[in-house]
Amino acid sequence: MAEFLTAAALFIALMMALGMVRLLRGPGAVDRMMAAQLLGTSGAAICLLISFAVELPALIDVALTLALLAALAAATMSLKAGSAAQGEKPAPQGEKP
Amino acid sequence: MSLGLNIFTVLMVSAGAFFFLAGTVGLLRFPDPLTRLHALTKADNLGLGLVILGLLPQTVSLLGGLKLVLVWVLVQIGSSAASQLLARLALRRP
Amino acid sequence: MIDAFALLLTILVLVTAGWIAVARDTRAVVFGFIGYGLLLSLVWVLLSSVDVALTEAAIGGGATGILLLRVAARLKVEPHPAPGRAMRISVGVLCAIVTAALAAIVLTLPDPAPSLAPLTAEHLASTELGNPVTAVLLAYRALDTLLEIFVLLLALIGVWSLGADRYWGGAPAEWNTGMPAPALAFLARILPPFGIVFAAYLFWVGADEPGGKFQASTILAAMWLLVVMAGILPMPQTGGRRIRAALAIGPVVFIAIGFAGIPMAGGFLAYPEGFAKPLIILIEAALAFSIVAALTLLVAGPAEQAPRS
Amino acid sequence: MSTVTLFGLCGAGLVGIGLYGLIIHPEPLRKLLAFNILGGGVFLLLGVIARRAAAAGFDGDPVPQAIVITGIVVAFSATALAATLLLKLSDAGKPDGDAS
Repeated sequence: MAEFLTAAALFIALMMALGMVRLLRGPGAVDRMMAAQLLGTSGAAICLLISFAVELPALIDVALTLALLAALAAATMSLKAGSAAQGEKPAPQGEKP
Repeated sequence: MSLGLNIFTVLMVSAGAFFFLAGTVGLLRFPDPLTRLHALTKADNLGLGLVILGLLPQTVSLLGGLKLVLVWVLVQIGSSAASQLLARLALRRP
Repeated sequence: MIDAFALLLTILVLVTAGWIAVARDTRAVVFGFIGYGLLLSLVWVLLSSVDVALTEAAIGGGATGILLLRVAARLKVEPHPAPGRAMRISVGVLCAIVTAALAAIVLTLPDPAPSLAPLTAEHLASTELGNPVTAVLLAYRALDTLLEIFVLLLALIGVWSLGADRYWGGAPAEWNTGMPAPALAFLARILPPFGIVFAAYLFWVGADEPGGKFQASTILAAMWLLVVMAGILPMPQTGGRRIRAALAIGPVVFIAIGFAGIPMAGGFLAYPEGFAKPLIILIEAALAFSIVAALTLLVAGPAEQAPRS
Repeated sequence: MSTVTLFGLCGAGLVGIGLYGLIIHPEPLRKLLAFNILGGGVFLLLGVIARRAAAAGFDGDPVPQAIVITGIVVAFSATALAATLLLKLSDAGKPDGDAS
């Protein structure tokens, strides 16, 4: 069983490596952020699989940390720059309640 | 019994790994940010969900099982919100 | 199998780091750095250093990402002339020599490796702790941890002193101007309860299993920043009484217990027999308040609004 | 080659890459990131030393591990201070002076 779980973790890590291509090539910031998001999810899956493969239950906590904080970078990115440096106007389309 | 559970684990983890493959291929091959986002959510939802479902029979403690499910719940919350936010960003600056 | 995994991870980390070092687009590099942090936490997982993996996941995966994305959004990136080829080659050779020297050291490390692990294990019972890393942080090398909280506070004072005089004691600039996106408001209402419970759990198990105050505090700081981002809470006043008290309580309790150790146990930061664990948990709890406040305010930046009275 | 040695070489590589970026980039934010890569490499070397010294039933020598945890937090606080300095530097360079 341990062998299979490690193999699955290795496979997901391979997928993660492919996903890194999107992170490094972009083109847009949104694309890079998406790839980082996938990296976080894959990382959590890998932690869980390794946790069972090497019987180290504390690794589940690492997966929990990654899962909990996964969305924070995207949330930060969604904020308007908050400074004249970016020169970005507020979004023209108003939110309808 | 144990064999049956092991087979379940193998099947579910493999299916989960397949969705990671699908999500990654989509992220690489789809033409624009919004479709890529669609592919990404498959890996987040189904990939991780199936991996966790497959690992559940292997847990030894109740707390461990709860934490596994919690990982999935947190990723669901995070990824749904993040996809929304990223989609808005993708629309604003194409 | 694990070796193949380690090889793949090593290649990924080195490629990402190399890309960060040479890529042209500075804003894009920030995302590479977020990925680098996540990959490093996986490396720590494979090294079976769960305590470090937790810290790296919390700081590299959460706090650093928030900090760098904020900075990159506000920073005016000016095109700089790229250094010439001769410069690049000579610096490259220099760095290759450094790497080669370090690699040689890694390959010739003494075998069997010298270890303080048996010594740590020998005295672990007297601290009543189960997690050797926590024992090192708060009993054997408690002075380092005390100095670390001073470094955090000094860095915070440094950040604050970069603000304008007229804003001293005021709040940092609000991050969210206007209505928050609905998804952000959702996230900021759903996630923090989970974060608080998980942080409390990590803090509690830290005495006996991987976890502890740093990891818990980083998670709480990230949750606080999320709530502030969504506009649910205002940016904290840097001069607020409760903020200042939270910042001070950690070092004050630490030093008080440290000095109490001189008459009670015969040394600064020595714990009297039988009281080690409760005292350590008391110190950790007080430090947690200070670390949460310090990390949050470090990311929030200097005061940029006039103080509300 | 064992996993541990491999990660040791990885740490050595990271130190070199970080050093290169630190020297070669004129842009301050890039220098900051490169410095963090260098730091990550040093931490990894410490982690390898800790892992090699696994004994007494522990997965690694807890002393270097504790040092790395302290180091990560200190590196983060230094990064935050440096990042704030960069912002001030960039704001000061603006034509309209003291903005935001």
